[in-house]
Amino acid sequence: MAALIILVIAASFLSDRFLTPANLLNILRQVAIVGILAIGMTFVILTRGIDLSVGSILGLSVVIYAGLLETHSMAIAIPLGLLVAMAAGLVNGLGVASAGIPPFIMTLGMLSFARGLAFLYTGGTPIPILNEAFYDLGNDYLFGIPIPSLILLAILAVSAIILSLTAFGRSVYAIGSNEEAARLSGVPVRLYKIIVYVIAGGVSGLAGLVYASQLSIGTPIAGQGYELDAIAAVVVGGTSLFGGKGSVGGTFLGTLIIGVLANILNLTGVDPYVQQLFKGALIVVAVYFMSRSGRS
Amino acid sequence: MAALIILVIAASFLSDRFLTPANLLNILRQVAIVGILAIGMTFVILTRGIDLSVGSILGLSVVIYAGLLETHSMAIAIPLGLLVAMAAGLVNGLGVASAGIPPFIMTLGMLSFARGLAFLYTGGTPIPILNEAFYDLGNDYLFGIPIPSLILLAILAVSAIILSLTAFGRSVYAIGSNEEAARLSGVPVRLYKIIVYVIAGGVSGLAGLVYASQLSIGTPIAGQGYELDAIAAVVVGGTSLFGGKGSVGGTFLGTLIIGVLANILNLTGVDPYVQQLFKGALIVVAVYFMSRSGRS
Amino acid sequence: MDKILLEAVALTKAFDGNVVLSGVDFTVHAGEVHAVVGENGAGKSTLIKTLAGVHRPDRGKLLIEGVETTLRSPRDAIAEGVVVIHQELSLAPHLSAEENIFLGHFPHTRWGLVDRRRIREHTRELLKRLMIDIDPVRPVGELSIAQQQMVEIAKAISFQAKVLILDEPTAVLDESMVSTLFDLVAKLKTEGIGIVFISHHLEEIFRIADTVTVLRDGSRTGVSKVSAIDQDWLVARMIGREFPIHDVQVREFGSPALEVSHLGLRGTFDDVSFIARQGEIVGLAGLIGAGRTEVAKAVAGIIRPTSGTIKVFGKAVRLRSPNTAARFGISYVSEDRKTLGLLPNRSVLENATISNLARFRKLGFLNRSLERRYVKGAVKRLDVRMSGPDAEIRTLSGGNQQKVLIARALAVEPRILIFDEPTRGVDIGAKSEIYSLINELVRSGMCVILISSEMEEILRLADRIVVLRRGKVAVTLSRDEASENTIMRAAALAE
Amino acid sequence: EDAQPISQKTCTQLLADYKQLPFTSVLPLDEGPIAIGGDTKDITIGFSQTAFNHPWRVSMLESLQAEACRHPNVKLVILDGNVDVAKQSNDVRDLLARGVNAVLLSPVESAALVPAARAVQSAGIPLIVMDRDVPTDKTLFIGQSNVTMAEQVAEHMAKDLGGKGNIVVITGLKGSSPAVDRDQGMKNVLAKYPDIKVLAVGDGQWIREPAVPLMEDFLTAHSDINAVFSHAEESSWGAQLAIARAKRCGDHIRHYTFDGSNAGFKSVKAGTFSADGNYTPFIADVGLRAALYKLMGKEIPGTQDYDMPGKRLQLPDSPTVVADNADEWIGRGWGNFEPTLDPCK
Ligand SMILES: Nc1ncnc2c1ncn2[C@@H]1O[C@H](COP(=O)(O)OP(=O)(O)OP(=O)(O)O)[C@@H](O)[C@H]1O
Ligand SMILES: Nc1ncnc2c1ncn2[C@@H]1O[C@H](COP(=O)(O)OP(=O)(O)OP(=O)(O)O)[C@@H](O)[C@H]1O
Ligand SMILES: [Mg+2]
Ligand SMILES: [Mg+2]
Repeated sequence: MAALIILVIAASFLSDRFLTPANLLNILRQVAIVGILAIGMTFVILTRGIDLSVGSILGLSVVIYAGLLETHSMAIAIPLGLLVAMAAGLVNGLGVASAGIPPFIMTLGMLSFARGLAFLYTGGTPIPILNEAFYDLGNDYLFGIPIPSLILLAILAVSAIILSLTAFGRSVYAIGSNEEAARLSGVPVRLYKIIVYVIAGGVSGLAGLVYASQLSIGTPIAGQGYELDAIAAVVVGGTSLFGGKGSVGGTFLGTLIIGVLANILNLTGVDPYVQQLFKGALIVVAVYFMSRSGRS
Repeated sequence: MAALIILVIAASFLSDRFLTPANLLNILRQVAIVGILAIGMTFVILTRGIDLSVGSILGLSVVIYAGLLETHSMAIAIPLGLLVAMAAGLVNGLGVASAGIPPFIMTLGMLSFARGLAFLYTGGTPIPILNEAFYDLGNDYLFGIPIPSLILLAILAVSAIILSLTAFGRSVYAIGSNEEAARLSGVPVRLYKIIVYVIAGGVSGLAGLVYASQLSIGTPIAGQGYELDAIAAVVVGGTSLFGGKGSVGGTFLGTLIIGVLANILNLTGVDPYVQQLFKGALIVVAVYFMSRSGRS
Repeated sequence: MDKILLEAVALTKAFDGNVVLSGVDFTVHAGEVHAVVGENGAGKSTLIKTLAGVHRPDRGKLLIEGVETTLRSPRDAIAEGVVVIHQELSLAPHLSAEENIFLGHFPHTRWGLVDRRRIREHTRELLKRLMIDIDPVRPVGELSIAQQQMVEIAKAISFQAKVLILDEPTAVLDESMVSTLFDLVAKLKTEGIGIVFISHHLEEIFRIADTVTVLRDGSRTGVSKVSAIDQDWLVARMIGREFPIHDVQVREFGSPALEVSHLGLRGTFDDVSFIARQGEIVGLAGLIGAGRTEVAKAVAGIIRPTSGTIKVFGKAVRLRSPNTAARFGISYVSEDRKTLGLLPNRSVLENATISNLARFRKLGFLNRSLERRYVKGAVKRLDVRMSGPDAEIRTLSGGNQQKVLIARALAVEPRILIFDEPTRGVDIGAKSEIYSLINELVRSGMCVILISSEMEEILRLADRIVVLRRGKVAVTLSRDEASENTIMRAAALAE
Repeated sequence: EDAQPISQKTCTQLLADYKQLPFTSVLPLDEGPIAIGGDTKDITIGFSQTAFNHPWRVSMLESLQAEACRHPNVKLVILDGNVDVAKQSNDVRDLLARGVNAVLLSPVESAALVPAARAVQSAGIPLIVMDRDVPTDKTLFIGQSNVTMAEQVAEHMAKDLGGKGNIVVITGLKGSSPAVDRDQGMKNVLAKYPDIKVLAVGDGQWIREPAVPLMEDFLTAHSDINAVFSHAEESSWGAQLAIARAKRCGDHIRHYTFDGSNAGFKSVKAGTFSADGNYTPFIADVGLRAALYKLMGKEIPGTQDYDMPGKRLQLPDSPTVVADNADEWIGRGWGNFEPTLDPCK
């Protein structure tokens, strides 16, 4: 939190355009996609797993929305796209929890597999989305807030409740903290791990929904490399890659920190190559100060 | 091992060109770069760390070799390139071991930073390498074996010796198995962790050497995304991401498995989109069978 | 009282061809405390784990209240009312005490959410009943081992078990906590719960058990009403041979090896001073939480004290790390085997030699045969039971793991050796081996600091006893002054 | 004198090369400050580029920076889209937040920048789209067609092969629109030549490294390859490396490629490549001038309606570079680096 505040103060000195309502809403919209992915990722990482396939599942859902919208209504396209995303997550979950394949490998396989499916489905050519209502979903405002940001906030709220107030949520922490202990306590570890990957998949499908509606296109390369961005947001947000510790609130903060960094670097017009240098250095510095302030 | 053998047998049925000496040497050369990176990565992962910056450090070293070779001899360019790579590793090590930044974040920062440096150094334009001797280094044969493959094998041998026969190597395992216990046993944990990242950096520089000499070009995008390939090779090779267990021999096997997979998919002329599907599925299957055979 | 709750018939279990249980019969009646005893590695924990759905037996059957049952997971066992406190602490370290207690059976509100208020109330009740004073929302990873054990006990009770199995619960508890536990067990008994109890403290068996089963090398070598037998009967069936009781001979002490003066660490201990000489055993006594471990850690270079000085062989030193401490000849065997001791997925050999790899080098490279020779010697001396030096240490039984860690400390050839609860979880045979080892070490001039919650151990071994109370030295007693009474009084008395 | 971002060139250096740019006569504009309604206050132009990870993209930027150097009150803000449509979409909005006077956009993906483009339009400032189009309203689109260019290159190939033979294809980054278009162009032509067989297709990702193992494996699998149709010069050089290593220089495999760099033209002249699709990056100066015209309220001549919303400015087609015209084009391509050693020579 302290890190974010310092960043915001620094940013508002660097550019007088930063602290305008329009720009802040901009940031909130800009972080929506990765922010949503990062929330799903948080569930997985809390169980001591990892999901490298979120970007690919996003891509797969994106082309499915686009493909179905060519001939069907949103009421058909959205549920089906989400279903496919959850199915991909289910396969991940079965591989990890039932077949005992390390999460890194299982989801790396899915990264490749889901991306391949997306390419096959489209034949490599992006499918434009001409549905206006769908376009509005990604680009309109509700109560003055961009809809994608509202989707992000809704997912955040639901996830926070699940993680802190349900038996499933608490068990997720227990599994990541000490899987054996959780099993010995009678927690249905296998089932819960499967559910966690289904959540990550489903949430990726929701991120895909934002992506497809925001950009009005079903491109099979959508979301390439987002897995690292999502993991970064989770870790910057204070969740341990070794499980059991963290929160979606932290992940949201992490997402904002990274989003504000990108925004301010753009606003000040730094040389893009130098931006890359800064970005690397600033993430490290932000985390350093976060861990400092967390300690005291 | 079993997985590799099954794969090789399957491959030789799928293509009669597979089991030719020329093709096998091809594979051995093709896997050299990622294989070398993966060995450095193994050290880091054994300590329960991760190094996402290996691809970027490779890229940085590549442009430095190329830049220096414009005006200097190999005897200057190679040591300086390696030095820069090791320096980047040192920064990683200090960040992780001394400043206590999580390895994922520290090396993610370096991923961005080193890549930015590479772009700045070249101004985004690749530097062609016209040095004939340097070209030969990447493309010639010694005792009938491609030099890059020999470099890989040499690094493999040295690493295997370090890990199994030196106090440092033994301590690397101990740190990954239980860092606190290792510290209490008098292992200089901080120093050794720093060394591990310096090794990963230096080895990335060697991989960069192979890259630059093989392709005769210093492009700042060299090695983008290789970190995931390297980690995949390590994990397919049976090293645990949670540290303390694994070997560079396993990593070499993992590298070969992935290399043979890519080779046979190319040889049989599968559609690239379908290749991606297969690749995803096959990695999972290979690891599944490996863990099975390991158990019994 | 006569109702059979749980019956195991001819259980057999092997790991990688090693038979660990062979044809063991075992019965638990309602309202009975059934003790299981045996040497380290005899198969006690394995028996428990097959009763709890952790391991599937290779052969044999399990009847619960007369019905043959297959337990596929601990979850199944819990559903059948079989609840276990395992020997290895099984808590989620990042979760709070209250969440650990209710993990696996959270109470729900009308809305299907976790009922935090009920959890809070129940936890408070349980903790009060067990007389433990901890913050129920603090992550249990931050609690001391003893406190964690008490949380485990609270958790087990919260399950409303029919059969409650306790695998060495008293190993990490002090006298008063043991009494609390036994009172509780007595009460559960009257409620008709069947209790299985494992301990290496044979006097405890006679204190609370009704029946006892003896295991040796995976076979049952005896079962009897406790009232019908004595300690010799048990020992004979456990070990099958006599073992000597080593009493300490009077020795000459050399020059001061360790001089601790006015040592303090803010909030933990304060103004701690004592001297330990060559050839001397200094005991640190006190209740759990008195700060003994912290003092030891400060002397071992693991934590840095905020005030005071440490002299080693007359020289004032600053111990910045365990490594520096080792260089001054100080070695430490931690009480916290799991988090500070074991390299869990490495072999016995690597665990034993990691503390002094320099010793096992030849021409700059590690030499396996040197290592093997050392490990072989230590294994023999400490009587470690295992399949071989290349076995992963986590497959060893708890007591045998402890012995390997002692071998590790000895590999440094220390001049000052700090033992923190060295015989925790160790069987009586091995305990006597460790005592004789300690004797041997001090006779050769080593200085030993011994922390133990076992009164008998301290009294028998220590030449001088420093009693800590709430981080301060309450009193220092000579061998002649020390008795259970004087120590307890100093340790527990309110100032 | 300060170096410009990315290119690291000073205005003096950039202006020295200005005369070499191919389209300076399109929408001509005198040197000197730009006056809008008699006022010469600073004008900020935002440029959202696909990415700066390829020298082609850097050369495009140089043509822009050179034009900007001619007008002291024109300032540039340059953003790097990192080959990610979502990031680029965000970048465009950041440019708007920054209050630029006009947006130049070279999209990662044609259709995906529609919402961002609409946001520019509704901010009421000029939007000039370059290289890849956006299917929504805009001030102007300036670009070349990858489809027709690929058709030209493929025709050369078909002619050289006598309408008969075996080829392998190394594409640009799978799914990216130039790769899709170049593939389409090739397929359009090959439909007319049933005796030209595509033996294998692989993803060269525009660069050299992945092309090498691909080509090695293709050579292992097929002993009768007549030509490599590659979407990028870098990949073609990589393929040539693989051919040399496999000791198959004697097969005289031909290379058909794209990019239009000076190094590529030199390789055509040297006979390494048989044809190079002349895809010039030097169009951003035209884009900037178009934006300035618009801001000054000047009519943009030569624009036409086309099958997309908005107007198009058709640039003269650059001919495919083959051995006959290589000399004429060396020096007029982009990039000033040397071609790689041809290991077959
Ligand atoms: N998972 C396992 N894999 C292999 N061997 C095992 C495993 N678990 C236990 N063993 C072996 O089984 C034997 C019995 O172990 P067990 O833990 O049951 O002993 P125990 O009687 O509880 O001893 P202790 O008093 O030390 O706790 C030991 O030799 C141990 O090494
Ligand atoms: N990791 C920790 N974090 C916070 N507090 C701790 C930690 N470990 C121990 N404590 C607290 O410090 C105090 C001293 O504990 P310590 O373990 O030194 O006691 P002790 O006298 O050695 O008892 P024993 O060794 O028998 O458990 C206790 O109140 C304990 O709760
Ligand atoms: Mg046991
Ligand atoms: Mg203690």
